[in-house]
Amino acid sequence: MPEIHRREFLKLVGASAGAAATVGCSDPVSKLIPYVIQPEVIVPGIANYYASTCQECSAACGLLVKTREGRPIKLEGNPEHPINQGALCARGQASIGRSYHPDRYKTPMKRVGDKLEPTTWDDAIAILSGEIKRAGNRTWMLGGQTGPTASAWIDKWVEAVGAGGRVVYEPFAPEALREATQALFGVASEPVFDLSGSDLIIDFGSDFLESGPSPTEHARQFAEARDIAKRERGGARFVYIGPRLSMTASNADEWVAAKPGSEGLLALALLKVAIGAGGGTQAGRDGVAAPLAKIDIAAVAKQADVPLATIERIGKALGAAKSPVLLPPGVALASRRAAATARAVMLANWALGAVGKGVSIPAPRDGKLPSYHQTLALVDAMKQGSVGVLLVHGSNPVYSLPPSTGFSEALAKVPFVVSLASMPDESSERANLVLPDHTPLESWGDAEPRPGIRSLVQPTLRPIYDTRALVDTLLDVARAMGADVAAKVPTDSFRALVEQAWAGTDFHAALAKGGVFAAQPGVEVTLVGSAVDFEMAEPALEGDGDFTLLTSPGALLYDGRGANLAWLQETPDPVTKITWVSFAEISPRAAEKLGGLVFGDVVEVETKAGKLSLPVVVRGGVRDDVIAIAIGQGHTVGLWSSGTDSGHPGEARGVNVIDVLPALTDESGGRAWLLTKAKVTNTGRHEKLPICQDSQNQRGRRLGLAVPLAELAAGDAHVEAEHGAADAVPGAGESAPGYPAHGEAAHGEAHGSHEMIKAFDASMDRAPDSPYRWGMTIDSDKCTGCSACVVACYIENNISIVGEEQVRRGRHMAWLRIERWVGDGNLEGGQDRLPIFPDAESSSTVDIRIAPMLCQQCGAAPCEAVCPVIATYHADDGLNGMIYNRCIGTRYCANNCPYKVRKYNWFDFALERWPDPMYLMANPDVTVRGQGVMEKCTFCVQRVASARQIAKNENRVIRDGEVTTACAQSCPTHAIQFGNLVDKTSAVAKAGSEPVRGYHSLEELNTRPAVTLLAKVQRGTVEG
Amino acid sequence: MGPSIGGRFRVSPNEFMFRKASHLLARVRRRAVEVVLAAVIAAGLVFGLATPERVDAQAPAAPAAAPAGPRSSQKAYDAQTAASDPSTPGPVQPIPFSHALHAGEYKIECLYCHTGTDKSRAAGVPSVELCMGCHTHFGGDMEGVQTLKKYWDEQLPVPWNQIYRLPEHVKFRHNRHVSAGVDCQRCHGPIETMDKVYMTKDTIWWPWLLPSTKPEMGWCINCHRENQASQDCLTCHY
Amino acid sequence: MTPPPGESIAAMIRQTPVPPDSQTNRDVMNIFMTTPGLGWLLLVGICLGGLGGGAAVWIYQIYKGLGIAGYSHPIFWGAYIVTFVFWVGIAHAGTLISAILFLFRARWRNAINRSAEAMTIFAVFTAQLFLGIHVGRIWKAYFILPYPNQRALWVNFKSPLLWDTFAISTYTLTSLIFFYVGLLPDLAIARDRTTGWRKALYGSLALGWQGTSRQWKSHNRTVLHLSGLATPLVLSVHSVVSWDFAMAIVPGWHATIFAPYFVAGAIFSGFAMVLTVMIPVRRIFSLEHILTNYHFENMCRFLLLTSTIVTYAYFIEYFIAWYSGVEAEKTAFYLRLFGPYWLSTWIMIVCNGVIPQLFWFKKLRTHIPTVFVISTLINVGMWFERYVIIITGLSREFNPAVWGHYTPTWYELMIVAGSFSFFSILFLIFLKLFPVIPISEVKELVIHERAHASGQPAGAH
Amino acid sequence: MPTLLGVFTTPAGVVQAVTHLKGRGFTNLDVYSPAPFDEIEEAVDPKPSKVRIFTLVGGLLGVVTGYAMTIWMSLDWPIVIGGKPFASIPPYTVIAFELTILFGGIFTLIGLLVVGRLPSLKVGPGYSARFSAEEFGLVVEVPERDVAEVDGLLRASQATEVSLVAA
Repeated sequence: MPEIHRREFLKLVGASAGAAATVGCSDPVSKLIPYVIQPEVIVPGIANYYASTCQECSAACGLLVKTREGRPIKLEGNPEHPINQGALCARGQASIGRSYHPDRYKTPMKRVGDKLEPTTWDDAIAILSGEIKRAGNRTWMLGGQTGPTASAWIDKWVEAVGAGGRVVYEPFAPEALREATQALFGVASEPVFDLSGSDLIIDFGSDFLESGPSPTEHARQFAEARDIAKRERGGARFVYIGPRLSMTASNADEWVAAKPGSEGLLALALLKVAIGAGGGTQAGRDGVAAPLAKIDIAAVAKQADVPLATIERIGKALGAAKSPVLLPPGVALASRRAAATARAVMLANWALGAVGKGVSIPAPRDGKLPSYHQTLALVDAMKQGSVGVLLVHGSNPVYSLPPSTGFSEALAKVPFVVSLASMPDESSERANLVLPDHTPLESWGDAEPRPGIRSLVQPTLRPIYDTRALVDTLLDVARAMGADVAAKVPTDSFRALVEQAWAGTDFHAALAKGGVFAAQPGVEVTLVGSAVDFEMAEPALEGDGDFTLLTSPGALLYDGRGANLAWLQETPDPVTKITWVSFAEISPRAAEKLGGLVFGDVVEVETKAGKLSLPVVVRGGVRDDVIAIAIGQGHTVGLWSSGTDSGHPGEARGVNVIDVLPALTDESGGRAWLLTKAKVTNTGRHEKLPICQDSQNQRGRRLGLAVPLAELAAGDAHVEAEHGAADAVPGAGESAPGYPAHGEAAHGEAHGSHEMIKAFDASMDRAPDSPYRWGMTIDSDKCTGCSACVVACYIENNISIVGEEQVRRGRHMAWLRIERWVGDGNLEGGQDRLPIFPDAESSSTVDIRIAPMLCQQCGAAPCEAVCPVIATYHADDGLNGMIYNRCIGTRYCANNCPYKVRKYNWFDFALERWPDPMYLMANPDVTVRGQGVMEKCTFCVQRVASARQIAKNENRVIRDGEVTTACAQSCPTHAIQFGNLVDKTSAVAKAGSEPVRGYHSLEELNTRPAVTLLAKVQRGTVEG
Repeated sequence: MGPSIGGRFRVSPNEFMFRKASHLLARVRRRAVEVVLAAVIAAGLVFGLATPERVDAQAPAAPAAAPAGPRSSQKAYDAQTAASDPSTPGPVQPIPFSHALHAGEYKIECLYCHTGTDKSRAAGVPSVELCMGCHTHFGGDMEGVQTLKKYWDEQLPVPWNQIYRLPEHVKFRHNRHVSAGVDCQRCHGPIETMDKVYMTKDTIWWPWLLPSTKPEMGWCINCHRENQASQDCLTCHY
Repeated sequence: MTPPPGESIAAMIRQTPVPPDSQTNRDVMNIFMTTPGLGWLLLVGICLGGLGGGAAVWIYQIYKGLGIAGYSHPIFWGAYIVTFVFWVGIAHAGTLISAILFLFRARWRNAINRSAEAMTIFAVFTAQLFLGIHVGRIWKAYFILPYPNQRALWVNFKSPLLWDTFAISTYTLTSLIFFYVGLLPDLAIARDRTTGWRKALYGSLALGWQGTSRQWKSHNRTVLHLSGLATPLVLSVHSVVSWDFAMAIVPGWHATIFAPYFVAGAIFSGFAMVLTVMIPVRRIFSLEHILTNYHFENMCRFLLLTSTIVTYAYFIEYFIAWYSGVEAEKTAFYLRLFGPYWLSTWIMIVCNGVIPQLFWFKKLRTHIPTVFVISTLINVGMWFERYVIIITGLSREFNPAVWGHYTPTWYELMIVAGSFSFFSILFLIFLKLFPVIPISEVKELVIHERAHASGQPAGAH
Repeated sequence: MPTLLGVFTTPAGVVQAVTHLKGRGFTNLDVYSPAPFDEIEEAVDPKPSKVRIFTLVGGLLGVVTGYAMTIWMSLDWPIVIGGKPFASIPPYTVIAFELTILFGGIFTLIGLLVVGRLPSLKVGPGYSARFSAEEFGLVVEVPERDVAEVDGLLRASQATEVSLVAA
């Protein structure tokens, strides 16, 4: 580990020598630094796990924080937590980077002249308390949602210091939905959707797998509902209604590219057909009779630009469905009539008897809730100069409020702005005083995602810098303002506060478990009589132009909060596979209209509110009259979120689409996003985009396969045709552990059809005496493409971030990438250097195969044979070993790998791309690769090795499930199974022996992969 | 951070070059260390032979204001003197701690101080607290222990000089070797006889007459072969 | 000469006078004894510049990493390997001319074989540089040698790269021996006609050669055996190089025809290079009477032959790709012609397949400027042949998700240019240090002719 | 013994002289020739050159080394590579072949030096630069009494001049 690091490293944690160093160079940590007082629990070299809660979004998933020598090195899902049950999404995985972020404020900062300068806490607190005293009730607080305890206390504090008030601001708050529930059932709370029991899911564009209310949870339920093995008739059908084939939509059976804004009408039309076909509950039928009478299906079909037949077909299916779930529109489709739309959808849910089954209405939360119109009101107040002190925390309004609200100017009118951010962002850069907050890993806290599920946040990292938790800061302010003020908020620290709030529970048990999980059932609701008559019409759109501007939350960057986390920038967009930059999606026909635009051509998008120019991606997955731009890029502050990587400090990375949105709300005063038309003009410029998948056309090669449900039922399938079931997993379905024996037998006959492929000697797949042959199965019917595994892999294995320019040059280092294939593909494309998005993507029956690709640990590995120095070889337990320190970098292995899963260190990325203090989160069990070395996935061999130690000490073999890879662990849908193929009872062997769907990628090459993919199931269009 | 050759979120050029240089140096140093070490040992031996009788007389009498606790044995003083003698092989440690005294004379189990060595990949280095566990009670009259106390009072860790070190791409697991019954001396030499610890030379010869010296890879492999331990590369390199 | 009575026979001893030197000697000696002219110095200067540039870039690359080159996933091999194969190819003419033509007793080879052999050696040196330039961790490159080491590790003899290592080093050594053995008598000639450092140099290298019949006898035998060894070696070396590709599973590489295809290509490019170099040399040193058009014409015939073989190989490649029905193969070859790299492919086909066919016409075969132009074009074409094989193969592989693109960076081009400078410098020095024409072999002919002229068949009595 | 030197311009003359001298029993002779002429070498010493043996030995040694080295090294620390047998002969044949050539070549060179008595430091009797030009020299040791005869014999076979180079 390089010299420079040591001092800080030791300052942080006394630990025995050994942390990240690069291969081939070993600058000795020449000192051995013991603890002064060694904590009981810490044994250097052994990881400790602490339960906590993820703070990235409101879903509040449970965490297990893996720490080594006192510093968190990875976040894993808490298996006991009811929300995520052991899985963790990409954003959650990446959030560990916040604590080790090079950008972080290291001390309080105060504005001197036009820039912020470090100061002391005492000074800062003194200044702030003074200002608040002066401003009195002209003090306001603007911030994101915090945990219940903090939230309640802050309200008290606001009162105590005599501030004007506090506004909670979340860009993506589901206010319309709450409003709708209130109107329909008289209960003001967001309904909770449980998809696991459903047999027909209709999503009106909520994108619940990426940006929905609880993506990890819903992904799991979605997979359960569609589990081909457990559910009859191939499990639930999924219809996606929306203008863009998003990541969620890619998992649908059918895509109805309805005109954006028409969702409410469609919902009612579908409901009408469904009820006509005898669907719904008795009460429901009666209840909605009146409003449905007004609905003219044919008219709706015309308005929504959806074939009448489709509406009728899906409607009938809806009527026939036993337990359907309809999901109301999410952010992307929140129009000015969002409340009505949500109401229509919820009404349909109720009429079809879903409420109480798949949809439950929880008791309303107490405590302050996000409110957009309050925010706007505050902005007006600021404009009038009636705000003296503004404290901003947990949000970045300068970035996420549309400029048309005039927030920026209003902020200029506020004499004293205080930011409690832990990392610089557009808002904190405008502050007069910055009081840096702890990161979630350093702080206490709690969360209550839904009634009864209380989840704890506990510090797992000694604060790296001189920061304080929000509550403690405010507490100090109160104290500084005088004993009387302090007395009104009686507590001695945030920790005490949390313990206090959890009084009555066994706090330590809760800490150990991660919280108290006693989910309360939803409240019984009845329809409010008057609720059914409401005006459901298409929303009006601002401005003119022949495109509707669709602004959807970034699948990884969400509302932009992820933009400064390198992993989220470098992980490709699940649909287009583009990293680091903004882009607009338009359909081929639209591109034609605009003068034959191609991938990478730069267009100018103009609305009433402004204009911006960005490159286009031309793909079939978008309506012709829609231009789709993701939210999240366009920051001007931050190491990775701004343009600094491309060498222009302060310049924006990509564009912030919010800049061109008008500041308008829906009927309920909630924030609306689907607002405006846009003019699109071709600038004639062209950009090379940093894309990670050159073609989504697999040209009929056996990379991502699919089986029609019918064939699956019949038990024969083209997947199996060339390829014996027993062979799906090497060694599966073969009796004695005499594993070698199987090879010739099963395999020989399996490949009988190819005279070119000889039976391969399976005994070479692992050492004859080895009890293990590690293998993996990946179920592409379950994989949603959410990319959680990718980020998990990055962090577990110290994989380098290479940055925009290097990705553009095709030097992406991910060991595990997710390939997205559109159908079987055809032989077109490839003549030029443009990526290929097959037209098939536009068809309404979705046939997208998502096939994660990682090292296949081949039994007959092409890479091994060509390495001159045996740097890669076949290990005893069947792994394809990669010995970094032996590699001389001929790169022959990578040439010869048909899967192209070997990545090469073109530069000393480890040195160049790990700014301090990021090295602190490096996994000490994995060598950091240096310049000129080949690297690749080895099934997290460090985990296997650790498990083997335990097993050896108890001299037994590693049990099934005792060890798993980072990717499998993070997967919300359990699409990835890892285990020992020699053990026929292991989960992986069972999964892989799936008779029909099992196949090996590119198996005609006879590389005998240890990774078995399970073909996607084509469930076809939904039928009544 | 700072400006740099394309892409700002790498280290600044000069820092980069410094690290790079330090790495290159390290490569050289790895060999150098051995040579120097050999030289030191040789020199040490010669010197040792040249001076027949090391004078132990100058062991200081107990200071006037002797701290609490019994006065330490002459043996202890001799050990301390030996441990602080720069002319003998091995670096002088911040505290003249003698393994010969603690492990040899007092027969304290290795694992008593080096806790966790049987549980973890890394060998535990005793915390100052652990040392103080005993030394609050005795040895207070020796300046070594007084130095220790100083560290304890200032709550600072003791910056021991490291003697045995493997490059980071070698994943050595102490606990495996302990539980396999390999005794510490197999790798660390007769530690219980060393006042000041140094790396003992141990060399094996391959059939084709090429030496492999501790702690080089060949040396490990040889032992692994003798004991039918795993020779799979992934056992130590990943 | 009976001695006069009373005088001892010893009195009659006298040194035999040295008569005027032979024409051949003088001609050849003039080339490398005369002090280098301005042109020579200028050339050397330019080349030194190129060499320096290349070396600087290489050092920077070692420090910074191979990322400065145009590589990407999936194109892990680029201009360096292309140029490596190119130079190995060039290296083939020399030994071929010396060995194979020697075995076939093709007398006309005498005029050119010395310079051809020199080129062989210099080309192999240059090629070997690229192995070092190509690897990512040159400071660990010694791992590739099967030397006893303390780690108890050996190397992987199954890897074509290791075969390469052995083949190339064998080829280097054998060629050196061949070159030296051939040079031996000429060194003696030079020794007898020089003074100062040159005499010292040639003297020590000549090993006291005096052309006694015993020496000549073993010399002949040695040359014969070396030729016998070198002939299969020449064929093997480029076969092995071709296996670097043929043994891989990359579509467009994995073809059984590669060995003969590459060997033919190598000879093709080698001969072209000999022409490209020797035509100016002949002009500058006015060797028309030794290096006659007859020689050049014969070489053109060779070019014509090998060009036809190479073209046939191209055709077969495409045919098999189509005939195999393997989609990956078909795509790879289709995109070779019409994909992003169509230009390189067509350059290759035109330069190697079409243009050399002009040599069917004796007029063009014997028109030296034309020959020069065509042979140069062939060199270009052959560089592009390797470029096409390597780059297009890698850019369109089995998994379309990781199809990629490659364009050499300036760094790479500078190193490639540097390699040409390196080669040229070595050759320029050679021109000024050693007889470019194998004197004794030419003399052999001269004397034979003289014998015939003087009416009596040589050796007959 | 006196040594006579005959200078010739054609190989034919040399051959003729050599055959006569040998016929007369003057076997202690040697020829300097500017270029290789099989007929001369034949005439001087009809036996085939010994170099062939060196080549043979070298080649055999090479092929044995090639196989032995590769196989032993693969078995010394057996590591599975691409599911192939530890010692797989076909690929090793390449190495064996290359070493055959290499050793063969080197041994042949040694052969040349040994058999051709190189390097030789002493200058042969009567050797001069003219023999590295275009003339042939024939040196023969003759008893004093036969000097005249040999002189005549040499001149008879078109020696351009004859001289006594050593007494």
